[in-house]
Amino acid sequence: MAIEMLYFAWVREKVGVGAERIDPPATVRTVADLIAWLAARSPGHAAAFAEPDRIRAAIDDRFVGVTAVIGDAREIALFPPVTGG
Amino acid sequence: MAIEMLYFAWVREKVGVGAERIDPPATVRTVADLIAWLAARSPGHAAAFAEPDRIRAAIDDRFVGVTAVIGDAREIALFPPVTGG
Amino acid sequence: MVAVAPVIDVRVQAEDFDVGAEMAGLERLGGGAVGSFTGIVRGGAGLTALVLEHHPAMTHKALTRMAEDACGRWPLLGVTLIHRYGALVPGARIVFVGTASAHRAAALDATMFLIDWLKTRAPFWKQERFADGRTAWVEARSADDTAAKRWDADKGDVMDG
Amino acid sequence: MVAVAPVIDVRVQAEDFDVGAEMAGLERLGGGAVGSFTGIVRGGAGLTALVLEHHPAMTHKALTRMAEDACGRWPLLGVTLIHRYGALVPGARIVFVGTASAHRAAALDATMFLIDWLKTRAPFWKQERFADGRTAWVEARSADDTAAKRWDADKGDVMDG
Repeated sequence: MAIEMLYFAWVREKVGVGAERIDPPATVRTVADLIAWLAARSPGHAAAFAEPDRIRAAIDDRFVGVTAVIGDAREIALFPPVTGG
Repeated sequence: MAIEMLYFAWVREKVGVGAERIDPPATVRTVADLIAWLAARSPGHAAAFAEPDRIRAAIDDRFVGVTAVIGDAREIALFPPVTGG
Repeated sequence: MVAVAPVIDVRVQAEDFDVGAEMAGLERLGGGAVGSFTGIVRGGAGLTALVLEHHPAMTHKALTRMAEDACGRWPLLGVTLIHRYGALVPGARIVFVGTASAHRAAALDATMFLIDWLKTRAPFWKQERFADGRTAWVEARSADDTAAKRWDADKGDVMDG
Repeated sequence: MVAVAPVIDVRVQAEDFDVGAEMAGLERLGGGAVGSFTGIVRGGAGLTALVLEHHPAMTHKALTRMAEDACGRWPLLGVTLIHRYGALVPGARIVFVGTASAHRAAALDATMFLIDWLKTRAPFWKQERFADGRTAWVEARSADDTAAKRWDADKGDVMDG
């Protein structure tokens, strides 16, 4: 099932787009799996996801850990640790 | 030596004036002595100083404890615990 | 006296806001105690702008949840959270946290809690732009995580953003 | 960068003040973090006014000492303390504490410290006036003393007012 990916801050800059639609295989179960799978899509993706420890995620507008199962997520956002306030 | 007394809040109301000049005898050494001495001046003073534990003091615009020595104070204020803010 | 639900006002916006008007709204809630925090872009080192990016679909919800969480922890009559995005020059306001309560400690503790959480749990990212053309993404600070974790004692289900 | 003495602004006055203008002054000090507390007269129980009496010769000095003490405890760029006296109706502002710092915790902790100390160490007394003509002096609260004593750890020479 297609997932809408959103990228923010330097993740967005390195990937080169702020959003894209993807359709990962069933073997991609968790956010960590997804990050590893995305890293193989392009040199930009590889640069963005070279250090998975620096990536945070939200599924359908809720923060999740990288062990979270993607399930039937419609939208997943990947980004650096937040720096608001 | 004459001392300018200042009274505030219900101490002022019970004494009946906000300020008065007094000339206590040399036996009045501390603020506690002064409170006891003042209590004998009038029924209003007696009412104001009936409960010395409820009286706070400042000498020459500085808060002091009741054991403070009056020394050459020019102005002494007596009042209830403060309730500002 | 009837218990009234706290007034939660969350805004995510590009434009500036009027601190006096925000404070006046909180004062009118009648609690007697209003606390606030305002964050402003600090200049220096050739900084020309701080550019704030955010996750638009998520931001308002995340801030509303924070405000609701604060209302669950302290007896608040109102919470106002305003966070700007876009390019902000030195001296510009970034964020406003305002709280109203009948208790001064509740108002100020909730203000501290909310700004700590905004720093670590609101989906915003800051990029610095300098006079020489350089840009740099602001790194998350471990001190901010430490500050935010103070509030976690009774919560097991929160995640760092 | 040169270290600058903190800007201390203390006012004891009958008239109201403009919270937005006070905050703007603190924002302009450039620290990036501004904290505030505003105390407002709470209505109810037939209260028509709160009358604040003070020790005029002493008040400004006492508040200035508090502001200086806060500047010794936290890295502040500015402190604004405004305390009104006279008859204040429900909804009226009584007191404003504003702080500016480069550190949000310093700004908010100093704000809490100052309001705790204003409650227990500033020479003000509040009398309540009610619709039925009754008046009552507000009693000092032991909770306020307890709150203020939190800040005493490193100070042996202070007195409760």
